[in-house]
Amino acid sequence: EDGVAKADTSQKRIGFSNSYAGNSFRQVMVKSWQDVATQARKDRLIGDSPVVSANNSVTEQAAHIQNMILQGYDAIVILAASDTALNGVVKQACDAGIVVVSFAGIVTQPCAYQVNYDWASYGKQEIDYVAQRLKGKGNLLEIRGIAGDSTDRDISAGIHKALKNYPDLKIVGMVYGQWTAAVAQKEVAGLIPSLPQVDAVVDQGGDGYGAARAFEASGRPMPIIVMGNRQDELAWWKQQHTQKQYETFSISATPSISQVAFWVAQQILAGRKVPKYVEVPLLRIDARDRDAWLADTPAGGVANPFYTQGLVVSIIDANAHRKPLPAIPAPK
Amino acid sequence: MLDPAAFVHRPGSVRAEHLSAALPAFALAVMLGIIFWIQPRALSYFGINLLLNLSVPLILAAMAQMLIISLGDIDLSIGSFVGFVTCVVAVFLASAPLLAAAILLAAIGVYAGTAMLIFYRSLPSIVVTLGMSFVWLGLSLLILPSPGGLAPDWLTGLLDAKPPLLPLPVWIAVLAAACGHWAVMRSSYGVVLRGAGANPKAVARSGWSLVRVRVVVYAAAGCLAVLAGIVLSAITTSGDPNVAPAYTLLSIGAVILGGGSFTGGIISPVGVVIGAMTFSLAASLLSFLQLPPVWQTGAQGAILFLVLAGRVLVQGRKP
Amino acid sequence: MTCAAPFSPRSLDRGPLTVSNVRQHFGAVQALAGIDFSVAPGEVVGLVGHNGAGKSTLMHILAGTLQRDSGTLSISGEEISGRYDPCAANARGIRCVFQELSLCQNLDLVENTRIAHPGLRGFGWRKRAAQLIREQLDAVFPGHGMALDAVVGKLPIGQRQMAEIARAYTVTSEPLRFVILDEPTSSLGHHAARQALDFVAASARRGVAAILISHRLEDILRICGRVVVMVDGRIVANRPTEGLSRDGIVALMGHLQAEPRSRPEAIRAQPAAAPVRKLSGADSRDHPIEVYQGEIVGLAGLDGHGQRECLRRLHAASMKRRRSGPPVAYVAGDRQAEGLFPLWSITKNLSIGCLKALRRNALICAAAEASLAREWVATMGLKTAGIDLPVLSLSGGNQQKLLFARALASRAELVFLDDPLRGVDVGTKQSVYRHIRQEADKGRSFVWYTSEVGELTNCDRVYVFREQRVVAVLTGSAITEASIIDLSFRGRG
Amino acid sequence: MKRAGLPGWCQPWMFSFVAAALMGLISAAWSGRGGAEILSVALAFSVFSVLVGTGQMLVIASGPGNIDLSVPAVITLSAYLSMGMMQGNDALVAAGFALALAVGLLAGVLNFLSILALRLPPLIATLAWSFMFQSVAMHVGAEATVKPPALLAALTVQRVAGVQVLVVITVLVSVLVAVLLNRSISGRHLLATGQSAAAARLTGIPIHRVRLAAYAACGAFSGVTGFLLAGFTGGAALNMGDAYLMEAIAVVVIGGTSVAGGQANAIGIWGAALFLNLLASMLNTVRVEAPVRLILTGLIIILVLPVATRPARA
Ligand SMILES: Nc1ncnc2c1ncn2[C@@H]1O[C@H](COP(=O)(O)OP(=O)(O)OP(=O)(O)O)[C@@H](O)[C@H]1O
Ligand SMILES: Nc1ncnc2c1ncn2[C@@H]1O[C@H](COP(=O)(O)OP(=O)(O)OP(=O)(O)O)[C@@H](O)[C@H]1O
Ligand SMILES: [Mg+2]
Ligand SMILES: [Mg+2]
Repeated sequence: EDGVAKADTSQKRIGFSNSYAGNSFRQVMVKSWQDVATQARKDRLIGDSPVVSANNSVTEQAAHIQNMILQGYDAIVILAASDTALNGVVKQACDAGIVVVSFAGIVTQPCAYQVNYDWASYGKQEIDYVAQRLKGKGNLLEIRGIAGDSTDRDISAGIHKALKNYPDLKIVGMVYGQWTAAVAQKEVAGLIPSLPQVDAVVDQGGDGYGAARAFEASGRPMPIIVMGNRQDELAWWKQQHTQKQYETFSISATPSISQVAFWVAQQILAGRKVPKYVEVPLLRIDARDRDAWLADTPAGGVANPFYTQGLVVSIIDANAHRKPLPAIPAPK
Repeated sequence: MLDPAAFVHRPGSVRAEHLSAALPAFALAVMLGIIFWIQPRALSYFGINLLLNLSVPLILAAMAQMLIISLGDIDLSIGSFVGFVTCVVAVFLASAPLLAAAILLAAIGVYAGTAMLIFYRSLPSIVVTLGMSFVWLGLSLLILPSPGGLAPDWLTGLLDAKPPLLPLPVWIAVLAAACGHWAVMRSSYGVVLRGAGANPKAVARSGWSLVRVRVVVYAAAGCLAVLAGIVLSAITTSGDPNVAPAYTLLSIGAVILGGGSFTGGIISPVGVVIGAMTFSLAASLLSFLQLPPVWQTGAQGAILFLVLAGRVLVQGRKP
Repeated sequence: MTCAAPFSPRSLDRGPLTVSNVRQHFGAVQALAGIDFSVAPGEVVGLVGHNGAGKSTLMHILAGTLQRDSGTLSISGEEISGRYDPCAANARGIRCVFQELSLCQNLDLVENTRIAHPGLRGFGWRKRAAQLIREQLDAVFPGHGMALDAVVGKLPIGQRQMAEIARAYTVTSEPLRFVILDEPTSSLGHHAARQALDFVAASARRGVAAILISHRLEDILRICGRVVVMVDGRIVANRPTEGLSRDGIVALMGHLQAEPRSRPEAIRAQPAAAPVRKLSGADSRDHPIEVYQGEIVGLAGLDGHGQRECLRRLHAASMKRRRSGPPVAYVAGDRQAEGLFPLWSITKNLSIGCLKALRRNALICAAAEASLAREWVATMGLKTAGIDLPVLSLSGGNQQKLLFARALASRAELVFLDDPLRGVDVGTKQSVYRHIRQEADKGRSFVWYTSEVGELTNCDRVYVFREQRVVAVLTGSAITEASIIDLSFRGRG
Repeated sequence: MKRAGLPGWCQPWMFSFVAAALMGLISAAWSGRGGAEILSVALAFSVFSVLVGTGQMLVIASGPGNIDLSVPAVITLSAYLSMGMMQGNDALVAAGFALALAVGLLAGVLNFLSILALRLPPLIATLAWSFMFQSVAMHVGAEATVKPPALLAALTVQRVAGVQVLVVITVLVSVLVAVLLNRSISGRHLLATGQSAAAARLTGIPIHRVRLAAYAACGAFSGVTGFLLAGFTGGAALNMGDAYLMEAIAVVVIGGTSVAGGQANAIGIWGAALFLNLLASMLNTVRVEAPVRLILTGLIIILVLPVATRPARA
């Protein structure tokens, strides 16, 4: 069963329903999809594979999915605006015999395949790193994402669970940064004056640079800010490192997870048996790989590995056999 | 209150007026035509059902917004209120139906209370409802910290009904338009409502209690919004605090698109229903057109322009 | 549904409507300083007084739309002690036609009738309401030709006024005993005004009393048995009209006698000079309208025969050529819809017409603005407690004077008058006529549309309209009320 | 007309400053430190709300129904175009500013022309344009944030003698707008048009040109905001404008401008912007959970502000 399924999928159509395209991360994600889809079409691995983005509106996305059902797609890949609100339409799609793959933020409807990160481990890795650097004692600022979002809930739960192991790490402040540098900067800047010394900032990606700017403006000593793989974060980290020996690490989801979902859908259509839940490794960048990733990431963009069919199949294999996930190789 | 420029006497032809009233309907028909042409499969009982069932909650929300706009007010909280209702439905309706009903009734009461607050303190509704939007979002997060819950099966089943002749969403749209038209345009109390929106002083001088009119209107709007939330949670089978923030703007847009005006008293329930369907179809038309992702957003704008550009043709250059 | 207080109409047998020692003040302004006043059933009482005398304020108190500061009110022998609001007034048979019209512009006449009658509901209400208002309109204004299903905002102000008068006399469940008419004929043409007055008089004979407020003293003399004169919030005279003349009332109001009208015999404009504005007629057989410098041109005719549209077209044409032609100004008679800036003070409402002249170094000079306002308030005799008060605190007639002042204060050489003296008191009218004449002598030209035929005798030339075209041109001493009325009915032939 | 119980100089909108101060005091008292710092941060961020609010105010004041929903998209678009043009080059900062301004002006003009020519309700027209502007922004390179030149980034946080330059300039702009509204011919024309378009037209005011100017000014303010915001937050990002849709409207209304048009208050916007900023940081400071935080935000906006500001109607 393992390995690449080879059945002919050149006439199959995969629709991608994306909940939101209004930030750079999502733009890269859509672009990654288009890149891999174009390539796959050249290789006669797929037929048509269009993208439709909704405006962060569940109802709009649900309408898009319903239209895809109407148009008779073979598979629908979903980046969902809500992990439960699409259940109704996903069920309709499954009932119509369509393969549904949701990724990065799941759809709880059991008939859908899920391609996702272990969000809790995101938080755990942050806390473990910070605890090791601070020798288990210090003040933390937590930057969360959007209230009511399941990803935000899962990462934060991971952070708080990991914190139980370090009783002397204390969260002294918490803001919602909406995964946006500008918002994070504003919220953090407004909070800093009323905080005691902050030793580390744990966040959810996309907000590290904003926090750094807020701390810079406040004139406070710079805490350890966990970065989120954005080019500006890596560049800032590198510059701080050269100037002041600043150390941190960077972790985040990768936009190209859309490619993983693409290949998973393609493989299912090709007849491969795939587990209902496929975990994808988070991209963690430590000091030694920083410069390589930085060089590979376009200015203002996000570190974004390219997932080949082979790499994705090995991820599927690892999931099927509960083996450790393959590491994402750093760029040369 | 009224922009008098809109009322300067100009003997305009009645035909042009009727034509412009029919425009949104025409635009909607054209849009449907394009969709059926691109995707003939959509032209079936099943297809139309799929195409239109998500416009049902928007129609209800837009009718609620219409009532508020008819008073010259505006409701910026309707999106988060609908989200709140879906949470209540998903969390409580199956396990504790009485509690759910009580909460929803209380929520309608809050709507009515908002009306009184706005009236007695003569506050701008825009600020009060903006504040309420935070309150509703907060309350829904309190009930349901992250999306989940499950709408009861009987509710989900209700929306799967297959009435004869036309699919359920079409029936509901027609019914909503007819009831709305009767209640607001034909019934004797609807007259008072529209009068109070345009010239509250005159209505008060005739002995009507303005505060009562407002309370009734807000409570009715609350009921419709509750219905919208219930239907939405039936479609999505779950609750989500952030399910419908877009409804705030969409519902306002639908009212205006349907021929309503912010100046109060000028509304058209039939137009609103069509406006709401237009908005929800405009978004899904995109998924048929297969545009490059970057231009999908812009295309929605272009569709809006095309839908409305006909007004110039019908009414001539001068307003 | 609306009227909470149950009230049995049987308790009011025919007793009078009486107020005693009623006082009302707005901030520092004492609008009513102790009024004693009474109307018997079936009586028609005229209420006159200068602009800002407090007439409308008194009517608002009677109609329940304003809560009096002090004083007692009794209706048909019943002392009103508790809350008195429009509902209570309605239940006791009191109706009001307000000076600032109170129809809902977005509704049609049938629906506006419904607003006035809580009882018009249930199945078939629309039919009943339509019948009610149609019958009433036919009764008051036979041959009115109004469409019941037209939105009120689309009706010209005259028709709106007609509709409101008719609506006040419709009856459903509540009785009809006293009708308050606050300047009901101010926008009505000659013919419609007569119809309205005759109807009021006829209704009085059937027992419906009326209080008629008007600045058209002929109206008062025509139908009122008694006249009450107010000056500065007090009643200064209360006597039968029997044996009273127009000048007599004017004297009671404390105004000077109207001077005998003097007017230059010849047309002042030399036909040799080019007209400052010319508008060709509807077709080749129609008469073109010409306005020469320093001339007062009147547009006459029965209401709705095209004279107001002609004024509008002339104005629009002048606005189009704003840069080449002479500067123009417009005095709107429909002050609420087309004249006032309701959020502004008196000063700002006045200065908006001549901001350029008030500019010092790019900014408007506050001192110059204030002195301009003070100057015109004095010139026009505007009754107000301060120039920085909101414009809506002015009485109706004073608002109209303000619009007039705005036009005259501007550097306009051509001024369009759209029934500009709606609701202006007699004394002020005389002074406005004088102003117009003075300004014309200085070289300004006026185009004047009015619903009051008498006013047109102040013109140098009058175009008489019938069925959208000019049927006659009168000049100099040929301009008399009788000849205008005659021509408007008959046309040329 | 005058409100009972308030002295003449005391206007309702002034309470937004009082409420803002209250929020700041609570934060300072709770954490026991940093009153001045809290204020300074709030001022720095209020700049952007005030700029977009001022533009929106001009549009809202131009008459009932007038509103510009394209503000967020214009912010984003002008930020992308100007940052893209400057490419981090310090020498081009002035040119970038001019470009942002021009983009904003053009956007405003497009907004109004479509309202006029197609006779659209402003809400729909500006919404439709905002979709298009957003698409153009995505098209010009939205897969990345575009960095500002170092000079611009430095200018936006520049302090002279401890005072933020940008704040001072914006205050001056607000004062200028306030003066122009009350004491210039254009200002009077705008307010007159907003109160009664028919009366304004008969008075000889070119109401179309007045409204065109209002929309263009709103676009210009948004464009400049995009330019400065990109400098301040370290780059043009696709969703940078989103937060300013509701904020631009809220600060205008809370600041004492009437949504019915014809009346505007440029200074009140500062009070409203400070209030909203300090309210958010106060709630962050006292550390309540997200749901409670939202509920409190709403209740405070509804109750504290307007109720403190206006006695019941007469
Ligand atoms: N709401 C108000 N606020 C302040 N002053 C007012 C208000 N209403 C009326 N007044 C003042 O009260 C006085 C009486 O006004 P009222 O309207 O009763 O006059 P009027 O006799 O009806 O005049 P007109 O013939 O011009 O209609 C005027 O001086 C007016 O300025
Ligand atoms: N009868 C009318 N009633 C109401 N509004 C009208 C009427 N006629 C025209 N308008 C509107 O009034 C406005 C002013 O028109 P006008 O031509 O006087 O000004 P403008 O075009 O802005 O000036 P300019 O040509 O000098 O730029 C326009 O919006 C026009 O559509
Ligand atoms: Mg009066
Ligand atoms: Mg023009």
